[in-house]
Amino acid sequence: QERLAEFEARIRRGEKIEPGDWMPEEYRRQLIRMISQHAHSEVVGMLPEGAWITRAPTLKRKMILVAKVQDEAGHGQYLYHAAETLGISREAMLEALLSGKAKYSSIFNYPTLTWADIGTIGWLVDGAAIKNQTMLAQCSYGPYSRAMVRICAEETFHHKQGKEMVLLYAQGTPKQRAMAQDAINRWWWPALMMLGPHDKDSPNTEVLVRWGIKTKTNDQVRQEFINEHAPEILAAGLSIPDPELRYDEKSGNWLHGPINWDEFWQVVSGNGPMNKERLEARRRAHAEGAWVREALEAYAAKQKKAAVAV
Amino acid sequence: QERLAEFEARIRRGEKIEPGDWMPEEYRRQLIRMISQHAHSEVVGMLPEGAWITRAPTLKRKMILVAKVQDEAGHGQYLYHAAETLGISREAMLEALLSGKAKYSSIFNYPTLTWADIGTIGWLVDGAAIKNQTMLAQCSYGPYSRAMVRICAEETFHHKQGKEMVLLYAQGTPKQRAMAQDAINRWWWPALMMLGPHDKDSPNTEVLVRWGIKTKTNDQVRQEFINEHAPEILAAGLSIPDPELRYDEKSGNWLHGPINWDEFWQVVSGNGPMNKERLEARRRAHAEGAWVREALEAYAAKQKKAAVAV
Amino acid sequence: MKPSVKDALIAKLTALGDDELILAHRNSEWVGHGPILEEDIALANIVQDELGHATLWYGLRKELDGSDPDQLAFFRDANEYRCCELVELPKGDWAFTMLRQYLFDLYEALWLEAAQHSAYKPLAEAAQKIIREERFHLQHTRAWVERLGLGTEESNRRLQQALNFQWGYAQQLFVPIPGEELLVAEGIVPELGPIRERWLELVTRHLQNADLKLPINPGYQPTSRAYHTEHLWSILAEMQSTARWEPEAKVW
Amino acid sequence: MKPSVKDALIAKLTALGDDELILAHRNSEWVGHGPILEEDIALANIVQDELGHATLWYGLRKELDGSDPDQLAFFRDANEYRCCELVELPKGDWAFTMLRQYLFDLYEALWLEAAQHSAYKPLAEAAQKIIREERFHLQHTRAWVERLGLGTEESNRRLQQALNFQWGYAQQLFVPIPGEELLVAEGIVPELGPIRERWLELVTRHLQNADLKLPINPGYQPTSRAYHTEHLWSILAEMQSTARWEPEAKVW
Repeated sequence: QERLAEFEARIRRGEKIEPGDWMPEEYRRQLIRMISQHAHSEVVGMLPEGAWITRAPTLKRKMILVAKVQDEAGHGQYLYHAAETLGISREAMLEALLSGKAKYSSIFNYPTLTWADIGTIGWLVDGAAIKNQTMLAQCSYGPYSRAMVRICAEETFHHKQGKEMVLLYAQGTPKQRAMAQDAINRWWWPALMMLGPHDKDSPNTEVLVRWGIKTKTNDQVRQEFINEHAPEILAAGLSIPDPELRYDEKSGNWLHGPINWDEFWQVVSGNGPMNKERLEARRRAHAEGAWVREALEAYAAKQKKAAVAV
Repeated sequence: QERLAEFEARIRRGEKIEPGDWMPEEYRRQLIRMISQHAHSEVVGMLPEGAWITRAPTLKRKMILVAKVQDEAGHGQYLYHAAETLGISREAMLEALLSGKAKYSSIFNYPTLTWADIGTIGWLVDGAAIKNQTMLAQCSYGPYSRAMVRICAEETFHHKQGKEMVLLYAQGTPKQRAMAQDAINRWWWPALMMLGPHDKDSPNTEVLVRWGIKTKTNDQVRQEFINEHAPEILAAGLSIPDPELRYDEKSGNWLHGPINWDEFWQVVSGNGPMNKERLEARRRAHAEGAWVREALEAYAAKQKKAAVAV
Repeated sequence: MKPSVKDALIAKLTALGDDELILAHRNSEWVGHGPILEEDIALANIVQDELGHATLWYGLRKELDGSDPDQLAFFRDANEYRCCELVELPKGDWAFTMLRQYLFDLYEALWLEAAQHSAYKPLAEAAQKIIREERFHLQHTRAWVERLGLGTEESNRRLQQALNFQWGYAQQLFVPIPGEELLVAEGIVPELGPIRERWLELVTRHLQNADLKLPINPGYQPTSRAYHTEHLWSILAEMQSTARWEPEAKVW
Repeated sequence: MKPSVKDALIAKLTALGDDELILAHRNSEWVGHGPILEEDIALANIVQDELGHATLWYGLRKELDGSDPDQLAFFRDANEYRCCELVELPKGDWAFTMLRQYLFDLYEALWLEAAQHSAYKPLAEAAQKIIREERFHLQHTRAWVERLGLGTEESNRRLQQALNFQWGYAQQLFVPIPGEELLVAEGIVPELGPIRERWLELVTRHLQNADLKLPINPGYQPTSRAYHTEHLWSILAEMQSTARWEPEAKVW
């Protein structure tokens, strides 16, 4: 009780909690859940974009895309490390992902159907992620906060590249324009949804805010995202697939129409267009890599033995 | 000795030898070798053409190609049956193919690189095969002879379709013409070689002719092939990659330049462009089909048991 | 025919043709790689029939709007295709291919049976023409489902895995296209609801007899033929590569 | 530069660029599917470097004949490509990919080392620029060959199988292109003979230390970059699909 009071006081003073420090079990549990979900999202997120490396239309775009997907793998790596500081192993986290127990961002359960999806994911999906991550960079847990600072910097770069692509295609040939519009049509709503349910349907929010893990609610972050992106999309001459979207002079906000939460919960509970294929791809990679990991272990063991013998 | 004399007399009289009849071991051995090689050639021959079913340029061509490859599978089936009448099992023959012990026609160790290869294979490769098969339809062993009659009829159809395609492309756009010429350039020599080494280098020929398995030598069959196809290719406005090729007024034959037998023997002994990939593809299909064949057996056994129980 | 009905019929014929063409593509990937030579032959047969059906449906569309079947097949982009997602899925193992084929064949056989009475005569005739082929396929794939389901533990496991994966996708076969209600009202195509009921009944019985369990959670059920899997782009890149390599060609 | 030398140099730069581009394509198929997350990162790194090298070689060609690198990559047909067959082979398992990469990296590192002294300054500078990256790749793939060779029976078996398959193909790396002797005579590119000798020596030693046997029969050894495997058509169908989907695009 006393310890909890002290812990909450530290958080109120804006101190960071570090791995060795005392923390409530629930704080640890929530962080493990969030960080590992976040890590899984980076790893699963490699799939929808990675599939287009082989089909990028120029050498430069191909190179940029490989670099981006590589960054995602790197983010996965930092985040697994950050979660490990809370006493869970990477194996345990992977196991939870492959068994379907752990979640990852619902957005990666939508398919990438054309090259314009690559630009749109960079612009909208990374754009939404950044809003969330900027908030999490303020988080009370030191390792997560520091990982977020680093990740945010790279994501900002991806966001810029994605936006540049979509704007370019919006000015391009009729086929390019149509492709860009189609991508916006398909990704707009999923991007809004990926920021999570409305505050009233988000039971964890209160405790997360109190412990300084989150500093804003889902709806606040979503509003920031819309306020930035809606006017930019419209300015590019593209439309947004929300007939009720409008600018509210009073609040200075862009107000959106009702979100199809039924679709959101379907996707979260495993029934999105790509849930099966994504998990299947991860499982296959893991299973087909088993002999490689065994060989590495056997090799390392032999090396160790040889070293001892000398 | 007496039996051998009687056997050879039957052959001289033009009688067919049938499965139950007495035959010299060497006759049986040579036939098993030839028929199983021929069967394997049909089965392996499905691969170079089959790969283009997914890329055929029209619905009609796609359908024709599937039908053709299906015919090849069917030929493989008859021929395995014909060989089985000589007392060898299909499993034993497949085993010999997959282990690399049994041969198949060297021609299928060349790659199919463009769609024009499909036409060219039909015209030149099936054209060469038909010359050989027409001769074998006269063969002294009944089941082989009858299989050849049936196969020849179908091959003649493939040959016609192949020729029609190449002639069409030779009259087509510049890209189509170039594609057709490139295919002729690549397949001409392998087609000549597939009819086997010169008579002087073909140790089996003599006994095969004596026993009525072959009624013509390799060089005779090759000459027939060239005499038919060379003028047709030239008439189509295509060239033949043999600078020494010329018509000999005296004999009425088209005489060809020296054949690169070194290449032929390389391919026969396993070093052709596609030997490894072809065998690998067959092995993979066989290995990946193992659980299916096991399931079939298990199912059949259960059905039998159930039938007995009733 | 009213223009709205004609448009709906064109769209329906396109969807019918696209299903057959893409399924034929996936099946043709097996040719030369089957588990038994006899199955190479049987599957090549199915592929030919499917290509024949695609040609027939596109041909009926041609009668309505003059569009060339080869142009439809080889010069249309992925976002203009109207196949269901089930047929786009990679061929997988033999259990995956046979199960998909069974689920599709039964749907098609039931649909054709009903479509024989179409008020649009060319469609009725086409259905009468191809129903026999379809019954033959069905017999073949139905038998395979039984054999694999009741074969070994391994074959049952693989078939069950395929079923878990495909079940949700298969439901898209019964999602009407936009405007299909107009065609139903005119008696041009059969209503999908009753076909689905019959299909469910037969499939359930056959799968259960083959020791398989219908998945409790069917997973994703696609609701529009305007969207596709990530595979369709690659399928078409391959399928259209020769035709698009020389678009100037007058004849192939 | 004499026109014949210039033509040969253009052809050589094309071959160099094509090898890198197609190898990068095959490696990029692993991204997101690697056996360990760290290897996804490492391989993505190699892919980027290879794409960088391809861009560099095509760029040098551009200085000579003004051809656009993206046009070369995305609008050239398979029969105009001049990559070796080794880089076209499907990615296979991890042993296949790592072995190919090792055989290629060592060849490339040795070639670049010698090419640093090219009489053609842009080429010498390019070689100096990228040799460090290449040494880093080599270190990485060299280590993998050792680990897999000395790891488990399974990993040794797989690596040996990859070696048996690739050995003949790898020899094509040392087949000069038509006219290469002109470039060697002018000191523009290094002679391949001595590079091959050094390569053979190092490869043999490293493979033997990793418990592998050089195949007695190397199998097919391609002798001309004008011919390709059956895979190249499909690689390009996929790789060029977006660019060719909208050839009117001014910018991507």
